[in-house]
Amino acid sequence: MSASGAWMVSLVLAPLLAASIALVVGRRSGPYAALAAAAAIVCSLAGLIGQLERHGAAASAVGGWGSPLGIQLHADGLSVLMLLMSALVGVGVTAYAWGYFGLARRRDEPFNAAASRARESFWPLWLFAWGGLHALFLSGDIFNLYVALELLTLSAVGLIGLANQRTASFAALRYLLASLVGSLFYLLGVALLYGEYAVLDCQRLLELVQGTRATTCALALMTLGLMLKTALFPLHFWLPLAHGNSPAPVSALLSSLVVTACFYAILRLWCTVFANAGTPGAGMLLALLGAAAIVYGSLQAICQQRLKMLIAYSTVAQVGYLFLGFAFLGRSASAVLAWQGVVYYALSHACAKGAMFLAAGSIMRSAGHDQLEGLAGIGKQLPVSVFAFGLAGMSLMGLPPSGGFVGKWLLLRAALEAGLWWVAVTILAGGLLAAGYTFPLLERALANRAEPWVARRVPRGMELASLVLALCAVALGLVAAQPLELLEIGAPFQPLASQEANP
Amino acid sequence: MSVALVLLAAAAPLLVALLYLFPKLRGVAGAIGPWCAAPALAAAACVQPDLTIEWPWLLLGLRLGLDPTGRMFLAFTSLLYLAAGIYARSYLEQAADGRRFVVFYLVAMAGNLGLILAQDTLTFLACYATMSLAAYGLITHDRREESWRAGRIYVALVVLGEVLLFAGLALAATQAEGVAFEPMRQAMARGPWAEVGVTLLLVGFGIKLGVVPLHFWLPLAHPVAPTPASAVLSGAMIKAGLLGWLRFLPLGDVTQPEIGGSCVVVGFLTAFYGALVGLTQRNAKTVLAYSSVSQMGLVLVAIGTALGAPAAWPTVFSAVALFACHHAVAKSALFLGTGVAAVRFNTSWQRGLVVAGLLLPALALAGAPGTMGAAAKVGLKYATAAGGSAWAEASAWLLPLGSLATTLLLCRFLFLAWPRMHQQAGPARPGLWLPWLVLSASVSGLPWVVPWSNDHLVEWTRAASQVKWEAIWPMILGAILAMGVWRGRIVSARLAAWRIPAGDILVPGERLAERLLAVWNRYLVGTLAHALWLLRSWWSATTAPRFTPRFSRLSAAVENWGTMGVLATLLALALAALLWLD
Amino acid sequence: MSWSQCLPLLVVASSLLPGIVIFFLPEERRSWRTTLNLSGALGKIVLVALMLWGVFQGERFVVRYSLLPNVEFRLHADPLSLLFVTLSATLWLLTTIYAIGYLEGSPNRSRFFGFFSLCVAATTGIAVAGNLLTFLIFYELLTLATYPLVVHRGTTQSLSAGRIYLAYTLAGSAALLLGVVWLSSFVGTPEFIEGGYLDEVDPRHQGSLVRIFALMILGVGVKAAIVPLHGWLPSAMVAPAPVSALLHAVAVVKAGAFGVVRIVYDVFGVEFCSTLGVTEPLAMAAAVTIVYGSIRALYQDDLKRRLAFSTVSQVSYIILGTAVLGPLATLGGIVHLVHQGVMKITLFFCAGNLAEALGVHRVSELNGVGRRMPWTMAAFTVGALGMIGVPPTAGFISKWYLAMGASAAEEPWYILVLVVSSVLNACYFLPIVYAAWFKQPAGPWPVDQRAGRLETKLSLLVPTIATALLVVGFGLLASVWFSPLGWASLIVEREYQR
Amino acid sequence: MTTAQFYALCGVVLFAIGFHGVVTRAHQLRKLLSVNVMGSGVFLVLVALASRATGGHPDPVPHAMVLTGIVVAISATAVALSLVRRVHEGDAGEAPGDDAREAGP
Repeated sequence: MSASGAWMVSLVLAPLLAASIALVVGRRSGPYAALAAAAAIVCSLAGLIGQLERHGAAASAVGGWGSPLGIQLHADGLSVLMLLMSALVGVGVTAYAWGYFGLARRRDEPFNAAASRARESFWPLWLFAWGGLHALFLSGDIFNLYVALELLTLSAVGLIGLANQRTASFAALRYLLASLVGSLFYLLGVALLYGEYAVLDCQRLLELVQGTRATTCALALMTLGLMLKTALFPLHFWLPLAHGNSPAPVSALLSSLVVTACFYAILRLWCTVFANAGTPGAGMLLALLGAAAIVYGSLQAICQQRLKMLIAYSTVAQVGYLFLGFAFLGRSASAVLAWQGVVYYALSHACAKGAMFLAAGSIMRSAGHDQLEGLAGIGKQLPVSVFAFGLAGMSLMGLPPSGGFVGKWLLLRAALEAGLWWVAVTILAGGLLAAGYTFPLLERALANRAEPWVARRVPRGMELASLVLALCAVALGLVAAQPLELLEIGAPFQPLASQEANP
Repeated sequence: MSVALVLLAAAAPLLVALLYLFPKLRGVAGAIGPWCAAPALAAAACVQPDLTIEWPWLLLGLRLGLDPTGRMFLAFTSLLYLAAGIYARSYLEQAADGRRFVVFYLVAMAGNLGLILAQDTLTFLACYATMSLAAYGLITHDRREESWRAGRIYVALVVLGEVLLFAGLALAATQAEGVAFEPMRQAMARGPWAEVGVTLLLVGFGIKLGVVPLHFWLPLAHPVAPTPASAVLSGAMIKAGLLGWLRFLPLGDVTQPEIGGSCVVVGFLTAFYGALVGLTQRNAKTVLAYSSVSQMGLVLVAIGTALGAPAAWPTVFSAVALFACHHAVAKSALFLGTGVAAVRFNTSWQRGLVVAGLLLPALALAGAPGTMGAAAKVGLKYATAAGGSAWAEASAWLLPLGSLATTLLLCRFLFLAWPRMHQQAGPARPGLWLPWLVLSASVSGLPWVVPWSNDHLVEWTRAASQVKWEAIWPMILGAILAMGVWRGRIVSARLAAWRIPAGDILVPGERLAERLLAVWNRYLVGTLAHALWLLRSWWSATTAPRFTPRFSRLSAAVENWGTMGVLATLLALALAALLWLD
Repeated sequence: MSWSQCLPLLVVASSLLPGIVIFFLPEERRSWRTTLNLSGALGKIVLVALMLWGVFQGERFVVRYSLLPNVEFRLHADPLSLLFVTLSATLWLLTTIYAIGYLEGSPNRSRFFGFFSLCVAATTGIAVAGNLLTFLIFYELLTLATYPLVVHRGTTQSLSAGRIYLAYTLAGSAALLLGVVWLSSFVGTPEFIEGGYLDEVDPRHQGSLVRIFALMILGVGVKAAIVPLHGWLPSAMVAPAPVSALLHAVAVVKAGAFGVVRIVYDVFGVEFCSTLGVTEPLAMAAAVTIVYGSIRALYQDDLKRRLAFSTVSQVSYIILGTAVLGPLATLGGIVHLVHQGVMKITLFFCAGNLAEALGVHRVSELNGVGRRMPWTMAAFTVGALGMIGVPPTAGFISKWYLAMGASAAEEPWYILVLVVSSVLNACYFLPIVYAAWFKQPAGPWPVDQRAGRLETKLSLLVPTIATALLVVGFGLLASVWFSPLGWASLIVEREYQR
Repeated sequence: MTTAQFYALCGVVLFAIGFHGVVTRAHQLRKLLSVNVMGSGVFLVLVALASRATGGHPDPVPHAMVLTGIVVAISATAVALSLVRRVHEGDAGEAPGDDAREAGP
């Protein structure tokens, strides 16, 4: 098995192994297992990147069992960037969780069986989810995609249900049912596709797939399923409740990683499997839904009273940005530029949204609640967290030095070259609306509050983790050249660009 | 040595004014204050007239110097400031805030002397502005309600004048190579906006001279100022406007008949209007102010003829310069005279001396033969005659009428300012009547003392010494009329009824301005502000609060299983259709 | 990175690093904070002096870093940027001294001085920006850095003012971003080259070039407070005096005006602008702003709001100078960039002194204040006379060149605008001077703090008098080669000789 | 129409019925049941496709997919049931929607 194959397998295996160890050993081993897994992931990712830069896109059959029955792993620029994103946010969330699910139980809190159980069970669930993510990004065939999606969903449901209040359970249930419906739609699509071409591997499907009736049905079903799991605007009903009511590290990884992973699945389908079946009309529909998502999500976020619900609706809005890329189907000149913009925007959104939720977690830990009205003067208590929230907001708004700005810049360039005026206007309006829901908290942080402020101590690690993640979001703006070169490996968007044939 | 003298002339007043900043040195500054004009007088006397000093690093290239016109103006202005300075020293002996007056007086003097010595536009403008703003301090010195009002109006017109000058000179400066006077005059003559520039300058400097439509500040400001200040205001500062015309207008270079003609008309209008309104005044100093307005009208007539007929410019120049010199000295002598006349006399011969002292400059102003006034009158006659246009004949018979009006006005002044015995003012101190006496004496003696360079002046002074009938009939007629009115009770009673307040056209003007402002505030600004307020309150009262609940109700409607199911099926069909169609 | 490479970067860093360090200083470490602030300010002046000397020797300073494959972050030091950097460096030193005195004993000073230094770092960045993208980056950083300063007091009023400020500036920067992206689709990264280079773009795109110009001027015009976009400036007056002094005299407003100058001269080129026919509407907008700002200033009783509206009208002089074709008008516009900064900062320092020492905020409460605070009111009078444009002061020089430029470009009605606005300036400044010097104080002052024999703290008085002397100095020594006028004529030569 | 196509059609119909059930039924258990019906519909389609392979004996790949699908469906249903129990049992007395105390465990 080639070196890159080894790195790929270790990327998937490390978190799963750590998860099982944490599960088996239990009690205090969770955080340490997570730490070991994180280290392993970072090393293997570095190795994989090194390999890819030398040899280009790599594929390997796990354990010698090629497709269709065995697991076929495939890595190219796009998946490596996504792995980079999950590594960044994953390490950040793990560091934050050390403080949040603190080992040493705080003296002032009475012993609570449910709380300690939740503290221990976070780690295995999170490592399973991490493994599922890596499996998703590396999977080479569409059924593996389904399996990875399911693994991710089930562990995410478990994580949401951690908080053992009724609303958390209710939200987890609703999320589970919605994801199951989505997965089944996706599976039906896979079935139809297999019925047509009897092939599961993505690369081989790319050559075989034409615009036959069954393929269009399959594509429609699969896209719908994944849209439901990515919570694109009309089908987003489960996201605000789920992300708004789960513990801070959980909602951070849900909003930044799980949602983006599902979007990655759609992107992978439309770019490789259905490259020839996709039509500009369908792309335009998805883009229009995206634009509607931006407007609806932002306005909802502005109207929210609770900080975490505000950030959840902001996720609904930012997902809309990602779908704007579909407007460029068939416009090969600007399509590659647009897709680079979308992927980079996804990367910086993940970091920014992660930092925002982690900062919100520290604020809630200190204030005891997250009602925006009651947070006046929080700036004096938690300057680092508020600063991290501000930096993350800066990236969401797409203000210059941040990664969001680079994504926005590429998308705007593409939109103006392709002459899609409404896309450019939506992007700019999205930026302004993002300011609409970022600044209320900053405003309250700077307000000087009359009555004294009773604040509970927040572990240093939590605040620092959110700050580091926010700084990553901003640093992405400064070091944009390297990741974009990385994205070129294996030319993921080449099939889109080459299908100049149908207008 | 002469360079140092010129620099000292300009800088002395400023340096002394600065001394006032340090409390210890105030006594010294008070003593040498009035003598600051001495170096300027010395410079005028002995510095050869073609000297220029260049400082390119100061204020876009400062250039000071003395040319023939400058020298003449410097002579009478420094004489005036010296006399008024000494007068002021004793006049303000007992006044508490004498120090503040002296500072403003010195800064005004620095500005006035500076603008005479200036040889380039920007220095001229800078000194002109300093003089005008410092004069505000002199006008509002005694802090009475009328002086505040006069000060306000004075500043308004100064700013207007300043701004008009700025526009006119800027228009010319682009065409001119440098900022010196000669290139500016060329630019004024030939630039694309020659007429606009000339009109702007005429109006800008006209305000300072008190030309009719914009003259109303003068009769208000001069009387309220303390006597030495009004002497300087009426004598020296008015002439700054005239100097501005001489420096910048393209006289003798290009014919602008229509502007020239209108100047002559306005000039005569100012002359007669000033005299008539002056007659109805109660206060002696206001009468003198109106007489200045009317005299400056005559100057405007001369300038108008020069504009109309450039050939006549040499004669007009000498006439105007002589007239300015004579008017400055005579008018300030009269102003100081009013102060001296109000003093308590213990012997009748002192009163007789003061009466004689008042009569002499009055006669000079009226143009009695043997005085400089007569020479000036002759000069004016020749100047307007040399014009040669239609206005020449008209001015031939208008000028005598002008001097008739002036004589009537001066009789009115004498009637008001007649010194009486047992007046309750302080005793006559030498510091008061000595400078006044010097000025009155110089009115008659000056033309023979100052060595005239060009022949016009020599010829006119010789003509002035003989007694000619056509020169003196207006004076005699005026005197007879005045005596008749003074004697006849009925006529003087009815005349007393025609009482026109000082600053004549200003009073209706102010009422009109107030009404306009009220309309502007109530309608334009009022409605605009109200509309904005309405819009803001509608937005905050209605849309914002209604928006949030309605929008959250919408979210409940969208985010449930039912709608999700329907929308999902619709989307599936739409996607399939779109994928299938093309 | 050779020495000449990193100097512009050092200039920006000289205020960025102290800012970041000050953020982490606890509130009570006053001496540390002051030394950091002052050393930062002095360091910047030394570096700027070095750069001036370098450029004078003909050295070229360029810092280059590629952000995206064909998009580059570039800093360079050309005469125009040096003019603005020198202005902001000197005025920052004075404002720092003033702020240290003014904020004695008030809360959140570490936060204030942190953002204060970030704001000046952004301004310096704008000045030395080498292309439009770098300009945009620092332009938006400036908005973020100034927001916490505007809401520094944390009262509901200042928070709503902050909200208005954000709404205007973020909308403006969105328009600017759209303009820059659209332009870069024609010319790659839009550079700053003296004399502009857009005339080489093929004529087919001229229609969209006009729209790009409009978008960019809209974006930059928000900060330059052109009439419809000026709403944020008067309401941002709730900020403490050093902030409104720095914001309205040096940083924000000047960044906007500087942006307009850069766009018209170094991107489009002023001849190309007039062939495109965009200079007339810009000049018209500037003229309307000049008159409107002055009229609104008449009706303001609050002293700082009156100064704010006067800033709205004064900044448009710079834009008028830029929009009128011809070297003289440009010279007037660019030199007014410096003069207005110096004059306006003097007036704001005086307003701050009055508020700090006597608790006087309204114009109606100013009667007889000249006797109580003679030095401050003397500085105010000099500043006011400068604003009106009375000859010996700096204001007259720039108005003189603007008027000459207008008449050289055969557009006499701009002179009418200058005349009307000078009269209006007199109408709203002279009553203040008159009330201060010539009227009697109505009653005891609301607050009466004296610093021993002096009328107020030395650290408040010295900057005020220093800037007042600058106003007169720039006026009197205008034709010396190192004065702003000399430097501006050097810039204009290089702009027009392409 | 061959039997395989007929079974595939039944599968799709089952899928549609299941989806309709999930959307319209309010009770969570009924929703869970409908999801399982949808799952079995998909598995039926997969099995039907397996038979169409040439050479008599059916194609093993769809069978493998069905097996994995069933495993996933069962585990998901187990998780869902535990959540339903927790929601209705309402432990720790907090009513839904009141999440005042977000104290991390």
